[in-house]
This record gives sequence, C-alpha cells and structure tokens, in this order.
Amino acid sequence: MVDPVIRSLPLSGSYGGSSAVRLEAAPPAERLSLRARPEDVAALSGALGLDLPVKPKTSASANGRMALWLGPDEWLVIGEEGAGLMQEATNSGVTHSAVDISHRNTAILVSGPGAAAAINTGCPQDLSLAVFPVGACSRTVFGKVEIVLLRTAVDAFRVEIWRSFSDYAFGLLSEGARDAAF
Amino acid sequence: MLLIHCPYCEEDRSELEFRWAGEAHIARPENIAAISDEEFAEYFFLRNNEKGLTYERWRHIHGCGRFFNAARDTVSDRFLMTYKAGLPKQALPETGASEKTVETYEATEGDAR
Amino acid sequence: MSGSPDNLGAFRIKGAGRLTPARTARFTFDGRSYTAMEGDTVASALLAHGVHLVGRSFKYHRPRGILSAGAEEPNALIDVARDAARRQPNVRATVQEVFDGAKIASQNRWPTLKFDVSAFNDLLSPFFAAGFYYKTFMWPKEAWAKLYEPFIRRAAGLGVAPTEEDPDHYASRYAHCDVLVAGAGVAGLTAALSAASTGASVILVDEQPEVGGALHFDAAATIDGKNGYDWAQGLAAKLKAMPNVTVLTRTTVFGYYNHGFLGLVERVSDHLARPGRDLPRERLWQVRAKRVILATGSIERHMVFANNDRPGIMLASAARTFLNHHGVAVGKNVGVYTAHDSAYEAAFDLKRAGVAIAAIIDSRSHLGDAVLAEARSLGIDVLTGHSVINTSGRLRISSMTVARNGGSNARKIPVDALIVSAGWTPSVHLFSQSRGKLRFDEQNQRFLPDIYAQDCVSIGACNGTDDLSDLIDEAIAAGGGSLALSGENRFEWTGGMIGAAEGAGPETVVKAFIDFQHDVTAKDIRLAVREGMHSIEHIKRFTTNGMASDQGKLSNMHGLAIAAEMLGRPIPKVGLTTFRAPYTPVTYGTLVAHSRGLLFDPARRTPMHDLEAAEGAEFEDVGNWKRAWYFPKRGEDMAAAVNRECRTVRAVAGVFDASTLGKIEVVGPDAAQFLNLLYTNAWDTLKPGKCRYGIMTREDGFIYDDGVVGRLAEDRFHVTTTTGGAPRVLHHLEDYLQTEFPHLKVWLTSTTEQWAVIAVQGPKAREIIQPFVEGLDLSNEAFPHMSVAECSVMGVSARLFRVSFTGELGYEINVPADYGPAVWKAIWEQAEGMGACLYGTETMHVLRAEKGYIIVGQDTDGTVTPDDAGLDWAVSKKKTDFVGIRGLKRPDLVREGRKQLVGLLTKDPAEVLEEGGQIVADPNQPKPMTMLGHVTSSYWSENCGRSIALALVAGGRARMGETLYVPMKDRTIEVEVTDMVFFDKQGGRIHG
Amino acid sequence: MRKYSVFAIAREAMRAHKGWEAQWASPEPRSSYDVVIVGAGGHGLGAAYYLAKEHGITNVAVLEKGWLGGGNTGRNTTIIRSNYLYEESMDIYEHSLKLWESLSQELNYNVMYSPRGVMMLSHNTHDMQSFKRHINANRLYGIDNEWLTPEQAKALVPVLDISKTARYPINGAALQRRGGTARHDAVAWGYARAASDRGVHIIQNCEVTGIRRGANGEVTGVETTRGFIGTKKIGVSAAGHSSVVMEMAGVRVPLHSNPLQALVSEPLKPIFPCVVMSNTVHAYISQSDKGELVIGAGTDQYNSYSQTGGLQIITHTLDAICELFPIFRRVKMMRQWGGITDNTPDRSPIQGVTPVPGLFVNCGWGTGGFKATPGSANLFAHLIARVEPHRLAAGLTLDRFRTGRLIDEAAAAAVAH
Repeated sequence: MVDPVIRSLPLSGSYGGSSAVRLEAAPPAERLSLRARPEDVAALSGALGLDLPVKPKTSASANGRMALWLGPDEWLVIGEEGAGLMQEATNSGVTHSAVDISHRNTAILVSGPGAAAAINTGCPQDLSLAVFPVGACSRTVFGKVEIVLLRTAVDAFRVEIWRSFSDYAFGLLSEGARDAAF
Repeated sequence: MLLIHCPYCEEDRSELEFRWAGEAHIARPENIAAISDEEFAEYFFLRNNEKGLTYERWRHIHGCGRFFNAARDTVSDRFLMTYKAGLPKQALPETGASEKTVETYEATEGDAR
Repeated sequence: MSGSPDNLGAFRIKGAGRLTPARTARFTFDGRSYTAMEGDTVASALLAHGVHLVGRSFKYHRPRGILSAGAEEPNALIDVARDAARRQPNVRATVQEVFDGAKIASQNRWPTLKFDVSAFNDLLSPFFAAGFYYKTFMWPKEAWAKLYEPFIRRAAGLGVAPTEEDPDHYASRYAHCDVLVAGAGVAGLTAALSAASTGASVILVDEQPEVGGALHFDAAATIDGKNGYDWAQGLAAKLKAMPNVTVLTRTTVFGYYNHGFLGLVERVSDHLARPGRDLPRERLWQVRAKRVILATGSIERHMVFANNDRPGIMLASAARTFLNHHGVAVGKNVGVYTAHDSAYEAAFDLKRAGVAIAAIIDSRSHLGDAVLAEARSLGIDVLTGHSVINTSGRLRISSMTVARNGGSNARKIPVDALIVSAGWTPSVHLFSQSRGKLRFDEQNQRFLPDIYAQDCVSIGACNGTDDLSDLIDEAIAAGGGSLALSGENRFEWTGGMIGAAEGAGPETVVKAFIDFQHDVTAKDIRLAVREGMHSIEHIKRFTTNGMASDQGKLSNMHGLAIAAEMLGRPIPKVGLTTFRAPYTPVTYGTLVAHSRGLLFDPARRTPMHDLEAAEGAEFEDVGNWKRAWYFPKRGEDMAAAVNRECRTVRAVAGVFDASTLGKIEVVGPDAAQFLNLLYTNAWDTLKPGKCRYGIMTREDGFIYDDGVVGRLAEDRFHVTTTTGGAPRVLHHLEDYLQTEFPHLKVWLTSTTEQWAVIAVQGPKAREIIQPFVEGLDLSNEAFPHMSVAECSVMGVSARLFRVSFTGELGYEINVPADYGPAVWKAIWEQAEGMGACLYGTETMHVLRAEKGYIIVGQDTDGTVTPDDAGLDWAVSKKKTDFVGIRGLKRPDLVREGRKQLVGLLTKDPAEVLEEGGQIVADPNQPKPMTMLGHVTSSYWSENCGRSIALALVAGGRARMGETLYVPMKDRTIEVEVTDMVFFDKQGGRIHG
Repeated sequence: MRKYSVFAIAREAMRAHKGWEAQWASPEPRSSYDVVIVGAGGHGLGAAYYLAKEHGITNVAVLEKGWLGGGNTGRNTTIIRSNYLYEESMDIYEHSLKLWESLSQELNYNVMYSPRGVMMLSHNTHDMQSFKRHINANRLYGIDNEWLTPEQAKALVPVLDISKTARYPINGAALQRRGGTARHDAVAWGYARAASDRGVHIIQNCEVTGIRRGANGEVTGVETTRGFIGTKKIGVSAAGHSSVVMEMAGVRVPLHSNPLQALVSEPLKPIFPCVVMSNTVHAYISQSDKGELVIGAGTDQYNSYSQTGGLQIITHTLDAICELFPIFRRVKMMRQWGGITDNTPDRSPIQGVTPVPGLFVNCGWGTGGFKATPGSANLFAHLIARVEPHRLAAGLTLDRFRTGRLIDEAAAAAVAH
C-alpha cells in the first residue's frame, strides 16, 4: 500500500562554487548528539568503536564514523546511514544521552584552495592551518546561523548545519566562493 | 566586538559566539519559596552594575554551549580572567585589578594630558 | 575632445609624474568631456585641464576648489556615476580614480556650479552666525515645522541620494593576523618587512592605489640608495611575494575597535572602467590582529586667513603630489603662503618644472637656512615675517593681498593658485579609536600618542617621528625584526602653527575658514566661546566644526587653538574632541555585504514547504519561519478559505504542518526532576506513553512558554515549545541546568528540526492515519487523548502523539524530517480522498480560539500569570519548588482585579472585534478613559456561526454576563463577557 | 537674560555678533544648596529649571562631571513620541509631548521640535495585533496614533519598499503625527540658559564622589571633585551612571548600563520626511535638518560604561535599513558613536523617592529618555519639591519591583525607543 519512503535531503542536488571553491551537499548520514560525563566516556568510546575526543576543537575518526568534540560533555557522532549509533550507545550501559539528529542536520562539503576564505566570509574563526588544523572542529557562527565546522583536509571542510538554515548557508557559501576566487 | 577566552574551549573566540548572561555569583535561594518580597526583588532584580571590575556570566552558546564566569572591567571592557561555572569568585591576577583602566571618552574629551 | 595625449590638459607637464600617457580615460564633468590618464584622480585630471572650481560649500554656497590630494579632502565632493543605478554622491575627487566613461557632477548648486542661486546666503552670512537658528524661527509656533525647517532642509545636505536600488554587490571577509600595519608609507612598509621577517603573519593596509604614502609627493627622499617611491614599490612587490604577508591597497582601516578588532574597507572595482561581473564593488575586512602597528602618517594643515577658501588655494603637499605623481601643475603663477618648511619644497619642485612662483610668503621671521638658501638659488622671492591677509577672484583665486606682519605694506600680488602650509597634524585617529590617550607636544604644537589601551604601537609621522632615519629605526623596532636600512631627506623641516594667522585675529570680521565643508570660520569659534561654550565639545557642536564628512581632519587643531586663545587656557586644558569611527565614510552596502535579499535573514522552511506551496498555500512570517497560513482554492479569498478549512476540519478532518513547533529532548535519569523544577506542573506523575500540557514561568511567575510534553521512557521526555520560543526556552533550561541544578543527570538536545510534524485533526483523523501506522493500536482505549508512542509510520520510525489543539480527535505524527515530504504526500492523498482539507495557521488559530486554548505571546504578553490565563490548574500546589513559585506570590500577582482571560461575544454576532481593541465599562466617559483590558484574539467562527473573541479583562472572571464596550474610532461595539469555550463546551469531541 | 529673536540677530549682525552674552553662567559652587541635582543632561537641567520656575526653589545646583548635555542628551537619535501602551507610560510621555510642543517658546530657545511624524512598520500578524492594541489604547487616552495601510505608508515615505517579495513585507504601519524629532543639544542648552537665568548654578567638571548622610540616614550633602557641597535634597539624574551614584548612598537599583550605538550618514538632500522604526527588523531612521540620515543601532549585550560598542551592532542595523530602503546601499556612514543607557527589567523608567530620606532618583530611561526630557524633568521637579510623586509619575516608583506591578512595555512588544 505504501511506497518505500525516500529521504529528501534539504540540499539535494545543490552544487556550486567558483574556480577556487567547490560546494556540494554531503550524502545522507546518521548523526547522534551524544552527551555524557567524563567518567562514562571510555565505556561509550568502546561501544561506538572510536575514542571520543576529550580535547577541545578536536575530532576522531574510525570505523567509518567520526566523533566531533563540541563541548566538554558533548559530541556530534556522524556515521553512514544505517550505522545504528543509537543502539551502540545504549549498549554501553553507562548513563548518557543519545539523541538521533540525523535529520536535524545536513552538511555541505566545501573544498578547493579558496575553501577557508569562502567560509571566512561569514565565520569569525581563524582558519589558518596552524590554528585550525586538519581534523579540527568547532561549533561556531556563519553569517547569521550556527554551524559545526570540521576540517577534513588542508583544502576541505565539512559544514554541518540545521536543515532549515541550509539554504542560507549554501547561499552565503556561494557568495564566499565567488569572492574567494579573487 | 569582544574577544573572549572560553575556559572550556581553552581558546579566544569572537563575541559573536557568545551570549552575555548577567551578573555572576548570584545563587538562587535554596528556600526560594519562603523568602520575603524584598528578598525576592533583591535576588531577581537588583544588580551591582559596577563601573569597573565586574563578575559576570557568559555562555559560549554558539561554541561549546557552556556557561562560564568572567571578570571584566566595564570601563575598558578588558577581560581580566574567565573561569568555569561553579567555581567560586576568583581572586584576580596581580596585574589585573591594579592596572589603571583607560577612562571613557567623556573624560578624555574635556582634558587631554 | 579626443583621447590623444595632446589633450590631456594644458597643465599637464611633459616628463613629470609617474603616469603613463599611453593609457587614457575619458570622463565628463558637469556634462563636459575631459581626457585623463590612467592613475589620475578626478582631482588631478580636472586640474590638468585647469579646472579648479568643483563644488559649493554647505552653508554659504561659496565656490570651492580642491584643497588636498587625499582622503582628508573637505571641499571637492562630487557625484560619480557609471549609470543611473550606479551613482555615488559625496565622493572625494581627490580619492576617486578616473575610469573611462565616468560621469562626474558637482553638488550642492542650482542651477549651475558657476551660477548658484543659493550663493546669496553668502551675502546674508552676517545673519547666519554659528548657532543663529537656536535664536530665531520660533514665531509663530507652528512655523518651524511648516515653513522654516523645510526651507533649511532644502538648502542643507550635500549630494543627492541614489534613487535606484544598487545593482552592485559587496564582499566580506574575516581575517586574523599577528600584526596589522595601517599605512604603507616608509614607516609602514619597513615595519611590515621587519615583522614579516620574524615569520609573523602580517596584513599591510594602505588607502592609496599604490604604497608609498608621503613618497607620492616627496620626490627628494632617498632610501636604501634608491629614489624613495621606487624603493617603496620594490618592497611592496617583495612583501606581496611572501606567504605570510597580505598587502591590501585601496584599503582603509576605518575603525579600530575593542580587543584588536579592526574594520577595513577595500575599494575593489570603483576605479575600473569595466569591472567583471563577479567582482565586488568593495570588500569589508574584519580583522582580529594580535598587534597593530599604526603608521598612518600626518596631514598637512591649511593657513587660516581671510578668504582662504577660493578655488585655486590648496595644500602645498597636494600641489606637490599633483606635480610629482600626476604630472600636473596647479597653476602657472603660483603663490606660496606658509608657516612651515614643507611648502618650500613644493615651491622648488614647481619652479624646477617650469611653473612661476609669485612669491613665498612666510609668516615666520626665522626659518631653516637650507630652504632659504635653496629658494634664493632658484630665484624665488621669499617674504618672511609676512602674511597673506586676503585673496580675490570670484570662481578662482586671482590675487593675494600680502602685508608685513602687523599690517603694513599691503599689496596685491596676482596669482592663479596659492599653495599653503601651516604644518603637519599627526594622524592619531586610529590610535584614539583604540582608546589610547594623547599628550600635547608643546614644542611642535601637536598631539601625540601617549598611553596605549591595546597592544598597538605608533610609528613614524603619526608618532611625531619626522627624521627619516629615526623613522626607519623606529619602524624596524616596531616590527620586531632586524633590518639594515637607511634613508635620508634633503631638508629637515621646521616650523608650523595652529590657529588663526595674521589678519584673522580676534577683532576682525573676515571669513577665515577653519572647516571648509561646514563653512566654519575663526570668528564662529570665538562667538561660541563668547556665548559660554567652554568645552571643546560644546564649541564643536555649536559651530559644527569638524562634524562634516571629513570629520575635521584639517580643522580640529585650528579650532582648538582659537578656542584656547579665547579661553586663555593652554591647549591641553581645552582638550580634543573624540575621534570617532569611521576614519573616512564607509558605504552601507559594504557593511551590509551579503546580508541582503535572501541572505538578509535566514528564511526557515519546513520539510513540506514546497509541497504546501504547490497546493497553493499562502505563507506568513513567524519569527524566521515561513508557515503555511491558509490554502485558498481558486476564487477564494482568505476569509473564504479559512471558513472552508474551519468547517472541514470539524466535519471531516484537516492536515496541518506543525513542524515549526520547538522540540527539546530531555534525557537522563533526573529528567522528570528537572522538568518539575522548570515547569509549574508536576512531571514525576506522568507515566511513559502519556503527555501533558505544561506551563513554564520564569522566576517572576509570568507565563514564559507552554507546550505539550510527552514522556517516552522513564528517562526520556519529548518537550514541545512555541514556535518562536524554542531557542530562548532551550537557553533558559540550559541556564538552570548548568548553573543552578548541575547535580542533575540530564541533558537537553534541540530536536525541532529532527522531526517533521504532520497534524491530522478531525473526526476522521484516525481513519486517515490508521493505514500508515504500524505496531500501534490506535483505538480510544489503547491510545486515548494525551498519549504518545514510538511506532512505525510507512516503515519509518516515528513518534505519534494523540493531542489536539483543535478540540477534535487529533494526532501529530512526528517522522524524521527528511521523510516528511513522502509521509505528508501519502497522508494528504488519503485525507483528500476522504474529504479532508489542508489547513494553515489561520485556521489553527480560529479552531483553538473556538475551544478557548491560548496562544502564548498573543493572549499573553509577559505580564500574565497562569491564573490570569485560567490555567491555575496547571500550577502544582504540592511542589515545594519550581521556577516561578515565589514570583507568583508577590503582592501584585495575587491582588484582586487583575486582568484575566475571558471570552467576549459581540451583541451583533456578525461583528468581528479588532484584535487589540480596548475594553471599557463606560464608553461615554471622558478621555483619558479607564481601560479594563484588550481583545487578544478575535475571529469569525464559521463553526459557531458568529464572531468570537478572547480578551484580558480586569476582574474578568467575576464579570461573566456583564456588558462591556469596545470603542472604535467610528463606533462603539457592545460585548458580553463569557467563558472561553465557544464550541463543544462539553469537550466530548476530543475523545473521538 | 537677553531675549533671542530675529531682531536680536539683526542687531548683532550689525556689530559682528560681539554683543551676545554667555548662555549660562559658570559660577563657583556655594557651600550648600537647597537642592543638588546630579547630572546636567536634559532631565537634570530641566528639573532645575522647573524647580525654579514652578516651585520657587532657585537655590539649586546641577553638578556635571563632564560638560553639560554631553551624556545621552547629546548622543541620542532625538526621537519624540508618546504612543506607549500602558497608562503609566502614556501619562508621562504624553505630558512630555505636550511640553515639547511649546518648549521653544517656553525657553526662548529654538529646540527645533519637528512633529514630522513617527512611523512604526508592521511586518506580521503579531506586529499588527500589537500596534492596534497601542492605537486603540492611545485613542481612548487622547493620544494620536493611527493605522496606515502599506500604500498609505509609502505615500508618506516614498523610499519605503512595500513589495510583497521583501524578506519581511510590510503589512501596515502605526503613525503618530505629533511624534518627531528635536535638536538634542539645543534642549540641554535651552534648559541650561533658562535655569541659569533663574539663578540655578550649573557646575561642570564637577564629579560627585560620595553622598554624605546624617544621623537618621538622611542626606546632608555630596562630596565632589570640587569639594563638599551641603544639601538636604539630592536628585539623581545620571542616566548610565545612576547605579554608580546611587551606590554612594548605599541604594541598589535594578539597572543595567549598556552601550547603545548610533550613526549618521554623509549629508544628503532631503529624501526622508519622517521618523521610521521597525521592531521586527530592528531599525530606526530619520533625516536631520543638515541632511544626515540618523540611524539608531541596538544595544550591546553586556554591561559597559565604555561608550563604545561592537561593529556587528552597526552592521546588523544597516542590514535592516538597507533591506527596508534598498536605495540607501550606496549611502555612506560618516560617524558612529555610543552612549551608556540605563535599562530596567521592565524597560520603564524609575522616578521616585528612595529608602534614603532626601535622595530622589530619576533613571532607567534606557534607550528612550530623550523624548521624555521635558516631562520627566517637570515631574522630577515636582517630586523633589513636594517629596511625593506627581500623579502622572506615581506608577514609576522603585517599589514596583517588590510588588511585581511592572510596566512592561518590552513585554507588550512595543519598541522601546
């Protein structure tokens, strides 16, 4: 009776950029907002199969998933669709809060030699490699919206954004990309 | 635009990531239901609004999300220190409090040195 | 005119300047066509053609020329246009580079620049002394706004505002650096190299198209054995090639704010004839610098004497720039009036280029031997101890009247230009903006940086360091590196004066201008002091000295000196006015940058937005959200659509997008305890699988937010908030959790956007959703009103709420947002087949009002307690603590006669009250009337067949049945106070 | 006091304006006064004027730590209106507006009160409900305020963008025609001149450093940078510094001092006829007689006495201005500045007695004190003279924070400017 449901990503089909920057929507992902006290981090790390980072502004990556330090008791865990992160967290057996936010966020991949400049169109953080190295991540602002920024390579970033703000973020990134070409 | 040191992120960040959250070290009365109208007004409304050294709260709302405390000079807007929520009022480093603040414009207008 | 080099202007001097004759550009000025060289400013190009008259002053409409060659220009403000939409008023001709096709126009004149009717103001100037308008125009009383003010407004103002929307775009960039260097003259360039050599990241900024600063005019300086200007260009190239250095030219540091934050504006394409489509017009840089080196140089001052404002009178350094950089002579027979050596060098350069120097008039009796000797060897007459006491020439200076100091021996000397110098004012603007304190250098009559408020250092001329080799040493030290570099000037300059020159003294009535743009003269300052204005700020405001668009770069020191003289107080005791940002005016569009149109403010759309739009939805703005407002069918207006939707929901069912409701997941073993503290209700009694309507107050006891909270498990709640309240409620909860109740093991996560929420309301709601729901018995018994369950909808894990904001049998299906469109489509297809409708926020409002359900923010306004709203039942009487428990008991919150929410029915059922209408007991009382309250919600209720309203009324619940009145502008409406439920008073429908 | 008039100007024009006298005296402080007012802004100077004129108390000193009119009086965007919501607010702002209407004649000083109209733009249903609530309340209270359609608004302000495609389309506007602007400096100077003429001492560069109290806690005088000055009545009207001065008497007040910024454009020929405000997009703008677009920006979020604020506050405001008036994008900001506003929890002022006998307070005017100047000054004088509030200011007392009877104009979603 019912057709199998298809996930409609808010930025599906969006791409853009300039000669210096490539912008594209990231593929669908599973996301977890994970909260726990320090004493329970080890158990959760074990359950998720990657060491939750405890140093500010850092991320960890293993077994096809990433964990981004967002705060002293908060991580954004990103895995492939169907990874089953909620269940894994539950399996840890320790007190924590795991909330599925797979659909709350969407992501934009920003790459190319002008990637940092494009993001600096609206982001007040210092994105030089010395201060924001590969693997660094932070919640921050981008123009008039909040984003989570992860540097995935010297010239590449992942911008996590709440879905209803993604049009705005993509639009502002496009402006930044255009200017980063000069 | 201020530059604020987040004690949780251990980094200076732009004010754009923060939200000011009022005077610090005002504890909610444990027996709040029993306090007098005067005590309630004092707790909820009255503030020091210091000119000079002030202790205040900020939240790194677009960062780690944490509330924390700061000691700032409201004349120069210079931060003397920031520290984590829950810690008692911190003594200031020696150079901080004693440092002469630069006065407001109105003071320099009438009488340059 | 053709563009051939021959037509580059009669005052263009072959072999002089640094521009290339091969590259020309044509432009028009007031309709007349001229040819310029690439690199010309509008000023230099006009001067090359002998055009000095370029504008009219603000108040007296006096003819004005070009005074400077830079950003400090007060006079030569022009209107520059590419086309009708790309027109820019109030542009400084000395900064704007000529581009091919530019249409330039003069301002503040009518009908023409040469014949300006308003110039008769000049004749009336005896009446228009400073502050005259405070003393008159008061009679008759109404005449100020009706007569005098419109007249003054028309006469005032300079340029004409653009009339079309700006088609250009602007860019913006945040940047960080270890060292920002403001100014790329000798000092700035050297400091930048010194800093860069240590590995520091450096941003070097200069407002001119090329680096070099004073080397633009100072052709005599030698650095590193090279001509200074050439050395500067070479060094700039070297710096640009370094990976840790960014060189920004045509860029102004306009503001130095807190904590090393600086605002820069880069003029990217205003100088280009045909800028590329993607090129921004200007770029805003917001830089956070760990350290700032200010190398902002100094600005030459004019001499203050009678009629010192005629076209053809300009600063000596400006004339030297036009000659040495642009290859333009400012006249053929040039007079010089100075109190400082620098003007001599201008005279020497002009003389060597073949321009006659009528004489150098030096107000000093003693000056440097070297310059005097050089003047003599060049055959230039020097009159020391003399002054220029007047000038003549209507649209351009034709002569200067010269006298020995003291007034004797006056005579006229014909000139076609007069170059002046009263010395140099260090540019301490940015230093002051950084909140540093100045000190007065008595010997040289200037303010210099003294106490720093930020990590910043001033070097070079802005720090009072004039000697080139000292300056270089200072710059190297400031940069923190070590370089071997030397330089020398031909002459060491001395002299300088501030205040009125000979002949413009206290007892005279001559117009000796201080502030050219605002027509402030020396005698205006004196008048201000006479009238009791003893603070420099009072003097500034009374005379408007320094308040024009040049912000007093030339006038402040003169004004101060005259005031000090009048007051009989030393200059530092009189003080300086504040230097305020921006250093030079900044385009709004640049500050706005991308925040325009779609990027002005994010428009949030729900996952189903496009589907709703396809169904014809009209949308309304609710905070940042776009919400479907109503769904008109062909031929329906809003009222018809809403009436149909309202009928259909109660008769069949309706489908509504509730996705924007705020949602917070509260998880942890102490979740119930936390909610107990934050809501007025009790939550430990709520069983998993159930939900409850909750009210949140702040400590003050007033309603802050409301919403349904579902308990999914012992340690997991799904909290909903109002659409607009979501962010502040989460912040409020986090505040208490982190700082008041940190011992509680509970965490909060925003899930507003995780879920698409499809509300299905109405008698057929169950029938509609039944086929899609798996793993859940939807019967009344198994899943009654106020239930919640996790289940599967169309194979997707969902959260299903049995809740109602309509009073009907209702469900809210929460599915992960990306699945929203597919689920919505399927449900709507099913619902439509059964005769249901889509409905929007307007119908939602009507239906809930029919049931007396409140909307926080509409029926409450931050001064309403739960009891006022008839929701006292939701305030736990058993809890010993919750946020608001004490505030609620304050005297005014428990007094009799508070405004309470009630229903209102108009006597005429067809009459729909105006929301915001005020309610009185006696409509015939005189004004000011005693108002009892106001209408908060009011609608035509199709289901009731009449109008309905909710209102806050003083002592409302005790007034049931009472007749009250809502006086409107043209009539008074009679109303009866009722309870708040207008439809299905028994409330049976909600239980299906 | 020599009368100002066009004839006086003509006379002076003939003699090079040498006959004008100082607008106010600069006397040495006496050892004591009947009343000492702290703060020589419009409110303080006005209060002194009305004490002398209406209550016969002329032995008054107004102490100013800087230069008179140099605080918020000389830093605001000069908007005048009275279309507030609550009766307490309407009472005082309308009283003030009535005084504005003849203030130039009253003071023999042209304060350039210009009733060019204050228009508040409505962008959504919530705005409309709120504005109509105001309009109805104002009408029944005898205060003018009317609803305009978008087309009517545009007829008044032709540069307004009323297209439906705007990010926040305009669905109407509230207009108070009697609202407008005045020349801020002239208000301070006019009151100073008139007060000085009636014998009031205006003492500038005299900072109050302490408040001395007697055996029963009553005030006995003020310590200042120019020595002790005795008095039995102190009126504190120190705007952003009210907390500091009140603290000297041990009185805490519910205030936050925040920077408030403003900016002006380069002068332009007349293009903007009235005052326009928008709460939803956070902007207010008018054009001065000199031709500058005068734009009020927001307050910075933190407490500060620095008179400076962040650039982001300015840019945020300009975003909104350029969205409402797209033709202004090429206009340039000429000058920006900041003041220190004193804000109460309910965004309504405090005027009344204090727990300290002889100490009276007038503060909390936040971002909207200029418009209240004559009214506030007039009622403050009454309070000081009679030691009880005037009927029109009776609701503005400190006690409301104990009882909870707030006058919450902010909650009522009006614009607090």
